[in-house]
Amino acid sequence: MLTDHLLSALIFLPLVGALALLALFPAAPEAAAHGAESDPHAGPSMPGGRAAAIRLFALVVSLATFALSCVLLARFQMKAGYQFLESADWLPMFGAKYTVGIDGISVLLVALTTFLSVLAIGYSFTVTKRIKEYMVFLLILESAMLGVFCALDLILFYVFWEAVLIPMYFLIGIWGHERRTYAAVKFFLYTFAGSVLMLVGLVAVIRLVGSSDLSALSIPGSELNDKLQGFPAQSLMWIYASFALAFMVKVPMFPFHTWLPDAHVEAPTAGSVILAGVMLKMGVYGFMRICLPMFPQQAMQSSGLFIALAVIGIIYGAVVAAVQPDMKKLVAYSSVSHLGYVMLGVFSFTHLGMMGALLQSINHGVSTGMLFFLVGCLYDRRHTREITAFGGLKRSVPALSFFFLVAMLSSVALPLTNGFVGEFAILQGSYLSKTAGPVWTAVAAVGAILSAVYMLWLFQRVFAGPLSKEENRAMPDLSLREKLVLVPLVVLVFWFGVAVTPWVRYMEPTITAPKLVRPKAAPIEYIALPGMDGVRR
Amino acid sequence: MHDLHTGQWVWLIPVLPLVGALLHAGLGARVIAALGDKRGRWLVGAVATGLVLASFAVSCVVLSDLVVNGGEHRRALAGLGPGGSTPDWIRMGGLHLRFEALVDPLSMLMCLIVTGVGGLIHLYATGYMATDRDYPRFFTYFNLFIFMMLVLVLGSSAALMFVGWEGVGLCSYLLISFWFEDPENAKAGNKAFIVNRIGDVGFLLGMMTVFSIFGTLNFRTADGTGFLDLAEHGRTAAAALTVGSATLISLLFFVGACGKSAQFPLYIWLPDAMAGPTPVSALIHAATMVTAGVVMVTRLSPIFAQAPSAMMVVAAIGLFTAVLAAGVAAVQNDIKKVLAYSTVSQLGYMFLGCGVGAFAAGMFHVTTHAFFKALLFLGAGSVIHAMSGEQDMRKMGGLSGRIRVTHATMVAGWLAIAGIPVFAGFWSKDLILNSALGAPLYGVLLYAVGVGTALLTAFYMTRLMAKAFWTPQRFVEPHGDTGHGGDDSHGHGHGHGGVHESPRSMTVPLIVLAALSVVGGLVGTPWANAFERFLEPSIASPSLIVPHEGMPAATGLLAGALVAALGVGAGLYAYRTKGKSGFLADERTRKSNPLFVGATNLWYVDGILSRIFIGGGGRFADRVWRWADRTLIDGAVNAVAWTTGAVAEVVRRTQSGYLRSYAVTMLVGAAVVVAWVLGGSVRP
Amino acid sequence: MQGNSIGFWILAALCIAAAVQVVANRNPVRSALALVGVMCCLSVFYFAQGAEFVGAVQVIVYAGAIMVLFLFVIMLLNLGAPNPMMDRVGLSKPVALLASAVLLGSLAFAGALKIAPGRAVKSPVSGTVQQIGYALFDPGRPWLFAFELTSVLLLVGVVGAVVLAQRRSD
Amino acid sequence: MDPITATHYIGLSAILFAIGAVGVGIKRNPIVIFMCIELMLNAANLALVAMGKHLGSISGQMMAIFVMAVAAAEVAIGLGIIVSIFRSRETIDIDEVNLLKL
Amino acid sequence: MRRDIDVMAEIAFIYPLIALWVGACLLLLLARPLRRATRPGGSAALAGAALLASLAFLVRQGNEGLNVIAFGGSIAGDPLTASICTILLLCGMMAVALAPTYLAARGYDNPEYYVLLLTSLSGAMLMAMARDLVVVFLGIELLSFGLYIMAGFVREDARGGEASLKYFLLGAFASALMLYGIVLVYGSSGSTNIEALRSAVIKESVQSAMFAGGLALVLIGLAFKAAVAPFHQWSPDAYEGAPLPVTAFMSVVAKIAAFAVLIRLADSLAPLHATWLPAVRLLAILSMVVGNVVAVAQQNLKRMLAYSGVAHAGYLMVAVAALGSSHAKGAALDTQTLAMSGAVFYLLAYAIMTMGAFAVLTYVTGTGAECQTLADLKGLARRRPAAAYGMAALMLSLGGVPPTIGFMGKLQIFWAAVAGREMGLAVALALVSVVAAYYYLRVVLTMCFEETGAEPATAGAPRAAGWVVAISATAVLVLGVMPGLLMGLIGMVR
Repeated sequence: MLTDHLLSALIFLPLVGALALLALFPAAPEAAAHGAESDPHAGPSMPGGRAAAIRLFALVVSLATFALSCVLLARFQMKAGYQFLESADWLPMFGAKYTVGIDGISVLLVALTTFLSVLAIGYSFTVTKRIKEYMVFLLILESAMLGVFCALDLILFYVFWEAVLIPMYFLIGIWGHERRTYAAVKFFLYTFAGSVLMLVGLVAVIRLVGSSDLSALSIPGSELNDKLQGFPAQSLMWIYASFALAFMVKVPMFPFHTWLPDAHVEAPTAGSVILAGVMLKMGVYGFMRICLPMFPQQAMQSSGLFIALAVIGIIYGAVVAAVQPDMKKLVAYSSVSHLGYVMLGVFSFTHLGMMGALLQSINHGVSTGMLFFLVGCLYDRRHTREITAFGGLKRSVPALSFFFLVAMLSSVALPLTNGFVGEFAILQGSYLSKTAGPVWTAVAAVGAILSAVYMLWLFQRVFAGPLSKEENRAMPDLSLREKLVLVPLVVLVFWFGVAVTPWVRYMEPTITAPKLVRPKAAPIEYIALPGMDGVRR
Repeated sequence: MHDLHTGQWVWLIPVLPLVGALLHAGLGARVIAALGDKRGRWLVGAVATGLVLASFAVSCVVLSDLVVNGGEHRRALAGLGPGGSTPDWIRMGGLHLRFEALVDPLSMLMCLIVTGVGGLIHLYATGYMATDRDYPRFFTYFNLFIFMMLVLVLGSSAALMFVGWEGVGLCSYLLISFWFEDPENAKAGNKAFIVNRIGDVGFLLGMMTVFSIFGTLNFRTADGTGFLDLAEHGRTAAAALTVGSATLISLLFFVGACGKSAQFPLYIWLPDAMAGPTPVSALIHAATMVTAGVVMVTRLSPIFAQAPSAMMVVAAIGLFTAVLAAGVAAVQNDIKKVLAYSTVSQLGYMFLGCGVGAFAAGMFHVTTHAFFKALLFLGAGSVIHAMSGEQDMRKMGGLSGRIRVTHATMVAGWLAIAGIPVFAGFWSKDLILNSALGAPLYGVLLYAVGVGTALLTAFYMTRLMAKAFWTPQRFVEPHGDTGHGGDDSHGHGHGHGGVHESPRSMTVPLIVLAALSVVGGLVGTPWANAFERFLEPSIASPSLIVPHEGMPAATGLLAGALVAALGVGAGLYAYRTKGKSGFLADERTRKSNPLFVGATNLWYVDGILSRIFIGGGGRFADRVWRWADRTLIDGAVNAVAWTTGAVAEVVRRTQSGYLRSYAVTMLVGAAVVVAWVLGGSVRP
Repeated sequence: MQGNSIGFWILAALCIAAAVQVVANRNPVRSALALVGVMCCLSVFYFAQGAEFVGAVQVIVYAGAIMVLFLFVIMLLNLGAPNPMMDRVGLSKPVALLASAVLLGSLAFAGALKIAPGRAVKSPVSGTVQQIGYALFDPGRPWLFAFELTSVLLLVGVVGAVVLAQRRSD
Repeated sequence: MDPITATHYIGLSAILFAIGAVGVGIKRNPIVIFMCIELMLNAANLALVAMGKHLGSISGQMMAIFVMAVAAAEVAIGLGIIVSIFRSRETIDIDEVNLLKL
Repeated sequence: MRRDIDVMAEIAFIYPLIALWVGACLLLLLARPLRRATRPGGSAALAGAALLASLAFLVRQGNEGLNVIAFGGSIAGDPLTASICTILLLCGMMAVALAPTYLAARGYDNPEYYVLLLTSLSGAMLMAMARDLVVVFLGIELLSFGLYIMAGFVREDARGGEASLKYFLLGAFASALMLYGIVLVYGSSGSTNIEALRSAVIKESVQSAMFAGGLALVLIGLAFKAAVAPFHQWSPDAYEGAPLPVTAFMSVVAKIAAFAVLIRLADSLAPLHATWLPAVRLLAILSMVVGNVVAVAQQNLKRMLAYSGVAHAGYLMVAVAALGSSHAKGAALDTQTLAMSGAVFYLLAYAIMTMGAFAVLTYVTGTGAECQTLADLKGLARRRPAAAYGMAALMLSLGGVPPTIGFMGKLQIFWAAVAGREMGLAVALALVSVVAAYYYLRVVLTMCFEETGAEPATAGAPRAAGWVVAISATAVLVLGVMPGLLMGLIGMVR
């Protein structure tokens, strides 16, 4: 039973948990009566035991989901093609089915989602405002994100894709910081605007090929995919553009990135972590799952543009990050830069680059997630994110500064941390690729310098220097719970950095699947192994 | 390739210091708390030093094994995993990297230097840092540095070398800003890391180019498919190395070398790096890390050798840096800054050697330099220690009688760097200069400038010695407990008070290094160059490049000795006659002479670069953010929203509430619709 | 036919003039009277076309009952002419005229108002009460159902009037 | 002169209709507006009768009768509303009945 | 054309209508006793019973009702009729449930209200059944008369009177325009029967210009009822002025009925599409843009929902255009079916969403002053979390965000538009829906994000309205995930 419906169980467990949370903890009348918590930092608005029970329940649900994803990882067969497939009739009028399944591209993202969700919920024990709603939204969010990565039907994919926005909108809007309303609306509208046209494109694809079966459409060489390639290139280009726009906004690629700093800054810590750690990867995933296999020629034609934008994003994000006065904003812009690398890898169309992109997606989730947690810890202690409010913290909070150092090193892609593996693979892939090539790679590599500039400067201003401010002097170091949240991330930082091969095995067969090499879509080079054709000399 | 009997021990060489680092990080503070301050610190220091020395011992064993069993090539691969296994690091898409050591003369030589000199400096540091509050943290970083440096020299692939390459950069950063409470130190650390990163990107790109051409990053493998193997036999192998790509690779890697080894224009970080504790300066910024560039160039010599123009660039940059830095060193007043610029200058020499094809000579100079420069730095540290933290030579003088051991050992270092015959520096410097003279085309020019620099070197080192030791005392005798004690000191506050000799833990390393500075060069005399023969398997084969001797060895040595004597003599004379006060030139000369002014201002390189990149970059970034992000992109987004709102307001006004206007609107709408439809139906 | 035709033109002119008066006159009572005039003219047209029942109902119900109701309400409310200074929608007159003209013009120019002559049916229909009755109760035609609907409609009219007239229920 | 055909009647009805439409757009007294609407309905009736005659079908007249019935019911409601408004506001000038807007 | 006349079968076909009319008469007869009854919901219960009876008749007809042609072809049954009538009856029930507490609090819980509601609803159902333009006209009038009066039902409220007057005068004007259109159609073809028109059009025995002009005027009349721009200007004023339960009723019922006729015309008079498609496209775009853009500037929720209704009418016009376009371009039959079922599905979605939204307002209003503005909803999530999140679901659904019924509806319209190759309209719809999301989200934001000094929840929220909220919010989510539950109803539209 479980084995047959493992994925469905995984996807919907958090949702069921959320509903159970609603059912088990109905709105307490006394809470409604005196629920006048205008100050988000005020004490709990409900009896402590109840709040603790809610937190614990949510944590248990997320842990159970994580456990399921571990089962998934354990049972995953290291080969190409979709696994754990489930299919059921859903929308007969569109021929759409409820189809879920994962392959090497999605399996790690699924695991990342459940993993970060556990940490996000674990971290959020300090939230006191409307705790039940908070946990419900976090769990719904987890379900929706898992759905995006597992959906193998275009319409189902879109439903999950958009559904993700709703809980995040609430998370930012209710539990965010000062300008949360603006940020929530901007976040929602920006990404929504990006993806509405995708709906038109999606419907157009389904109309053209007569099926919304993504599990077939996303396999180059399949009957459906071939059918799609048979349509006029110009129409395909329009459809491709509608998809690409949606994913670009989500990633976000320059110049569609301006929602990100606002959303990241204003979101509560857990929200920022999920946003950076998982949601941005949805865009990358979209490119890899839909844009590249379904529109190879169009992707190839537009690769110049995308590579240019990716590289601009790398440099631009880093340059702008350097001058941010707000820590979260700095990390947010660094995400723009990092995701630029990821997109460079994707559009290198080389195995190495694409694997690097996928790895870097995970890595970015880990390292930026960690950074956001740490900034959140600082915010919890000082209620400010202004860099100038800190200084010399290495003395007062050594553990925090140690974790920050690790996160920073991972973020600047120091070898033996996870960041290096991904970045190196991406750069090497793009160097080899015919679409990017050495020159773009060289420009992109400058980002490595700039990342050191902004991260080190941040570290210096926050942790070095004299401990002059009184409130910093008395700052408590990390609590046990906070450490428990951060340690798994540190483990991953070094695990990926030192022994990445086991993780690569999950994705390698899928990305290097021979079927991806399509003679018909001649210009696209999915493979560029040394010694084989397609290597750039 | 032969298997070594000790192959399964090689992994211990880097791992022992790593274990030390982890121990200190995890338990150091707790041990000190548990055992009490004195015994705890002793234990931490002993573990740190002991592990490095253990590593040195393993290196010695492995080296002897290599010499005995290494066969003709004296080359072997050994796993770096536990028990000599070879774990995978990255295996994806044709990229296959493993944790594996390339055991050959070059790597083992560096292992010896790193662990040997490193061990001595560790020992020294137990004394120097004895009262620092972050004692365990210091040795965490220090041991970690040794680990990274060993990975750098041992790594069997360019990628693994890069691990060490960036790793030592990290440790350098951490140690420079060790006393982080002073923002200047933190800034210096950042500067070091960032400037190094510039070089690292060159390394990275070079590595990628290598991979794109050879399809592997391994230096050498058992079956001869490493890229150095391929490059050496490139003309017959599948992947041929053209001169163009060899030049590209060489130049990119050389950018990396420039960063790490502080060559023009990336040398600007090194003088600032002196903000770190003196043992750090000795170990990282003199003896080991900064020579990594030379090691790397030597390692890649089969490729460099095929790119004559790149070699020319290496030689030119090296020499230029040597002159430039020597000039600056001659006018510095901070004792550590003098030594820092001296290091930059000496590194330039090493690159000059490499650039003219004398890779072995370059490495020889690396080795001797490690001895005497570490010695000089540690000596300077001892002086600073004696002066309770004072680094300004203008406030020294007359120390020769006060700290005798330090003085005696530093004299050995002085003679070695000045190139006085028999001392270590004499042999290595001469080899380089002689090869430079033999270089085609510009040999004479290179030689002439090189000799001038040697002269300058001898002079400024004499100046240093004179100012610190031999000129009359220029400081007020500190009395009582004036060392800056208290919590917020950097650890300079040793709380002794008064000029005093350093403890045994500090003087022993000085003595050992002094001995090495005296005799260390004898392994590489032109007549019995054991060093060169030993290193031969690790550098480009003679079929690719052979350094030329510009003149007979004896002549060269004589010339070198003369130059050194001249420089030392000039210095001594000047400070005996004019410079009794400690100053050679008067205030006016110092302000008006362009050479003097330029040298004092570091030839303006630092200022210009930081103005462009720090000031200008910051302003630029700020402007970009405000203009592009806020105004342009967000402005466009907001403009859409604003326009919608404005249109909404305008259209909203038509909803006037007046029934007649509604009726008229309907009428107009009806007229338009009817006309539109009829227009459509009338037309066929 | 000739006489008919002259009569038509005269009556049509009268009719239009009265209609213009309905719109143009300031005084609502005069407007109402002008409307009665229009209706009487139309009644004549109905008779002229053989629609006797319709013509009769036009006079009796429309001109008689309904317009009396209008006049009654006008008098009841005793409003008089509105104050021209209070006219708030200045532009509405010309625009309304123009739009109406465009509507009329486009219908006319497109030929939408022109009956195709060839389709005229020779057997004339007359609108006597008898024929109307036959048509009304013919189950094969929609009029019976429409008739029933009209009854519901009138019921709603009655209820509506009652609702509007009654007071609050409490 | 041409013989009078259905087209003439329809043309006349269209003119009356247009006049009524103009009236709806320009009058301020709702009763008069309502009368203008009645004028439009009457115009439609004229066209119906004329068309019915032309087509030889009695349907035109039938429809005209139903239109009259509808108009009667409409008058009951419309005048009721107007009176009701007057009772609560003491005015029925539509330019003053203007609480709801924007 | 004509079948053997089976009068009883024909009458049986209109049992659902008769049930409403009988209910109306009973209400009138029992007015006195009902008014004297202490419980305020008595009339409502009776009206509800009538609606239930009507629904029962409709359901009992089942498939038999799908083939009936009654009363000289003036009305007939088919899946479209059946589904629209069902939707209308459901709306009627919800509207009845909203009324009692609200009206009683204002002293107007009269049986006459329900009489008007029932007859009005019967008019709307007639429009769905109608196969003859005369019946369409009569249906519109029947629908409208009730609405005119209901809008001003609370007579102390000057705004209600104003709404009533404006709605009435403009409505009468629009009916006159439409009537003239019917006249022209009749004149051009000699018939007002849609089937007859269809065959006449196919035989090309109509006068095309007159027919087109007539059709255009009919289109305008229906556009007015459906509040399609630029014939929408009555709707914000009427919605705002009318009592909340009435607003809920008229916003939904009039639109559904008008679109039922529009869909039928678009489907039946296919060959003429080339002539009126441009106008439909024009109205669709105008309506989408005007509705969504002006809604942005609204602070009053009733007005905002009115403009949103204009926008949704625009979306539905897209479906109509797609239907026409797929006919005109000779697309496969299934695309026409899709367009029709899409439009009907959207009507249902719109009905649930809008009804639900007004129900929330009614619920929050309770017995107090009308909850109309955004400010009234401020911090609702703290006061009444269930209502607030229900409203949030409804708003997101109106905005077309998955997983809600609004999204499924929008998807169907996109589907139809793409199938009908109306790509321009599809893209326009996509773009304006971003604007729409803005103002719907603003409601959510006001309710959930903004905090007020939370006053205790007003006592005595109407339970029936609460049920309507709960049902509609649940339906919005459940049907958004599994629209298949309804597809049995919608899928058979053709």
